[in-house]
Amino acid sequence: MRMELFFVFLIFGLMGIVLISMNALFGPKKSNPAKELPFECGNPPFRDGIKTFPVKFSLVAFLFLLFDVEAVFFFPWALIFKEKKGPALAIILIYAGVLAAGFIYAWKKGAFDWE
Amino acid sequence: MTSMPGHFVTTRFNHILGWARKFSLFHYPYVTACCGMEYMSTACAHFDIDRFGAGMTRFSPRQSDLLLVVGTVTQKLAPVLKTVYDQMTEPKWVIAFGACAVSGGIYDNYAVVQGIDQIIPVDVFIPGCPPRPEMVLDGLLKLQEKIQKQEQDWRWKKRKP
Amino acid sequence: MARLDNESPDSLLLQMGPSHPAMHGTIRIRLELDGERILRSDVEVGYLHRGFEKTCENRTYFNLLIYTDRLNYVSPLINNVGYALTLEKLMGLQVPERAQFIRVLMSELSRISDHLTCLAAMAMECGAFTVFLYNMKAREFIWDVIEATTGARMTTSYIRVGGVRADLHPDYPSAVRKAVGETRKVLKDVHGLLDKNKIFLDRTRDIAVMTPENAIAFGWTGPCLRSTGVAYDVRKAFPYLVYDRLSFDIPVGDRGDNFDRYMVRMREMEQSLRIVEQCLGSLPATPATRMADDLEPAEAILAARTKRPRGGIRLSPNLEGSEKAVYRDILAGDHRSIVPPKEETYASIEGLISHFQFFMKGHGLRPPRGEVYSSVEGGNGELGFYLVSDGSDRPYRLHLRAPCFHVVAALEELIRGRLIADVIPTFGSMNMIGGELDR
Amino acid sequence: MEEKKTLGELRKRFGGNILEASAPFGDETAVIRKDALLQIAEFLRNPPFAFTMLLDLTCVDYPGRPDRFEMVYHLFSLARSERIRVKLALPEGAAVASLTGLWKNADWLEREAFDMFGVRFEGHPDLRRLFMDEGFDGHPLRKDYPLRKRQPRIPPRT
Repeated sequence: MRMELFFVFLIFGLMGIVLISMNALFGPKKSNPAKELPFECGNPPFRDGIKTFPVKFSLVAFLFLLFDVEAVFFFPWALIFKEKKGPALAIILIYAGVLAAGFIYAWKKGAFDWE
Repeated sequence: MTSMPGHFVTTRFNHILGWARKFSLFHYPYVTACCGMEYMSTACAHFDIDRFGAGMTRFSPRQSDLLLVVGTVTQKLAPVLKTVYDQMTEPKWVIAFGACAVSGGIYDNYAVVQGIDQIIPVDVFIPGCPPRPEMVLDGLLKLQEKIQKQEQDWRWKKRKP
Repeated sequence: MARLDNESPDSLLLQMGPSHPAMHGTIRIRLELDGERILRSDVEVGYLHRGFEKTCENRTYFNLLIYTDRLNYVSPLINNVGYALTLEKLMGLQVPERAQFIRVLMSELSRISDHLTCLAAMAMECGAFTVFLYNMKAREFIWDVIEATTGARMTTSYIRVGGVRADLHPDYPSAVRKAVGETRKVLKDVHGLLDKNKIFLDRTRDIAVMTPENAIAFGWTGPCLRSTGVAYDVRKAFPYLVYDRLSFDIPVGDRGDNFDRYMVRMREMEQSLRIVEQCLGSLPATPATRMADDLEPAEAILAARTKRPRGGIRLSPNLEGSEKAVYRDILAGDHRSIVPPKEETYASIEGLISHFQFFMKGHGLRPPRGEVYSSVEGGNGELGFYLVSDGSDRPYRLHLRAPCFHVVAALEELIRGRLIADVIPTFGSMNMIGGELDR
Repeated sequence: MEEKKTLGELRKRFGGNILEASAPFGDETAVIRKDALLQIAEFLRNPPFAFTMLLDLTCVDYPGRPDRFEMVYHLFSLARSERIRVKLALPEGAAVASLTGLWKNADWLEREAFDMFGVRFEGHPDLRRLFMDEGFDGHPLRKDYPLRKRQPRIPPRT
């Protein structure tokens, strides 16, 4: 079981590296004044960059980070679930329950709608 | 193939690079006018531009190789087209799609740029007002032939003195 | 620019520029944003101003026809009908029965392809790419019928002053029925995909609501006005061609939001399909189109040099051939207002003279002096042509009343206070066509 | 004859300001004096005639005439499904009253007339070019503007 896993990660890793490096190696680099400007649908940039960001955007970012990292922990759990049937299920239920409570709290607090 | 003396590897490598680039064209549909309707037919299921590897539509010049200028470019739109072309990443190609993009078409007046090659270098011209989807695909094939035959450019290439 | 000069310091300025997937390539909206909410916007048009009205003042009435195709290039045949009706109103021409039915048949097919394209773009911009592919498939079938009849898929110039350029091809009923059947299937699928689709409903229901009074104040006409509940349709208010003999009803929305604009267009397509089927049934028959089977064109010209050729001229059965038999049924008017059929041009000297004279400078189509306004129900609303003629063979002034010009004029008011994401379905449901808006 | 009523009523109500009232090719037309525009537009829009929609506003250039421009307004009454055309002569350089107070689409229509003909509108909130870009000089739809006089915004590619 261990060896296939190692080969899988090896191949994917190599593929990733090769593709990125080919792009970096063979992509010609020609810069011109317009390339440095931000792409604003073809118009000259309206104002020098964005000065202030409303705080609502950061709230959305935190919530996404929170629940995305939560989802990451399901993968290793799924690998070991076959051997440890009973207790693994209990652990994951507690884990998901706590986070679900957080989710409902955020929802009721109105963190998800934009107003 | 442009055979450079003593560079066997580069001509072979040049061929491979040309082959890779010609079948993976990400096009930026710069659609303005009536030819856009014919572009829709070309891109959709009936005539399917994706059969030639050019189906991937990217709406940002940073991620596209082929600028497909579809329809009339007016004087007011010319600087926008120039900026979008400049902001495209190398290697880049341009197709002038339709009589208005090729030569101003039936609009020879104060408002229309008489052919986009007055603003940006163009690789393939597709005539027709609007061109039939088959003509568009033929234009794409001509561009692919051109990419295959042209001398490729890459970063660490030994520039000729 | 003036509208957005004194913006508040902490607001974000965003440009939805001309080269943007959802802006149909020809509109720039500068948004002043507080986070996602739009405080103010400045809609800038004119990126596809191709000088239609100035160019028309330098073209003869006959050559002008190709420019009318490129106005609302999604339903070109309706522009042709509008222009032809304006000139016929000025010249007092009476179009034969069969030509009127063909005109109605063609403009309804063109209206269906207009709504299909508009809804395809609107749905795709809201994320429903399948609807885009389905609608494009249905539109291909309709364009096949239009191409078989007129020779071109989109820019047809098929409808001439006095009638239509050519008769319908022999097996048009089966082609039209196939197109109608395919479109019905696609409409059923799209209804299933979008009508109760939670995402589509959240994006379009009760967003950009337009009250009937406000819509009238903005001069809205067509599907957008009908979506607010006002049942105004030029085909019913000022019946032209044979619309008074056909039975169809006018779908009307109730809330005037994006979803109603979508639903009115879907219902209108079903009505147009009904009209097409009625037209199929009641087209007046023409004498069997007999293929002239005597002289090759070259021989006819040689023979005509010595003496008048006996038999008819054999010409290919497409647009040019075997016309004389049906000419009276599809074109009206004397030699001053229409081009003579090909057989007469080849065989008789009078035909040759009138053909040559029609295209000579200062001779061809010369309506009387005067000014006239006439309008048809275009894909987006009342498509009006205001024509001032000074008796010469070129219009003195030709102004187009573009329906989507007035609809887009209300965009700034509709999106004020909404989120950025609402701009896309609102703009999509307006069906802005650059050629017609900027002329 | 119901059509005649509108023109007849107008003539009775405004007398002097209505220079001419006729119906060429079936389109009711009333030529009015420039200063009476706002009154007549207001009168036509209100209930008895209910021309609630401004169908179209355009301008025609007659270089030969003393009053060079001729403003043409098409009004439409939804309730009575009737159209009327109101015309007024306008010397060059003079300004005409803006109808943005009565109809909202007059805003863009007048900006287009200003852009294409150079006609000024008093009381228009934001009179600037609609189609051509700001740097364009001259008004293209005037008869004396050459058809092919292009003013490119970026230099052609060498």
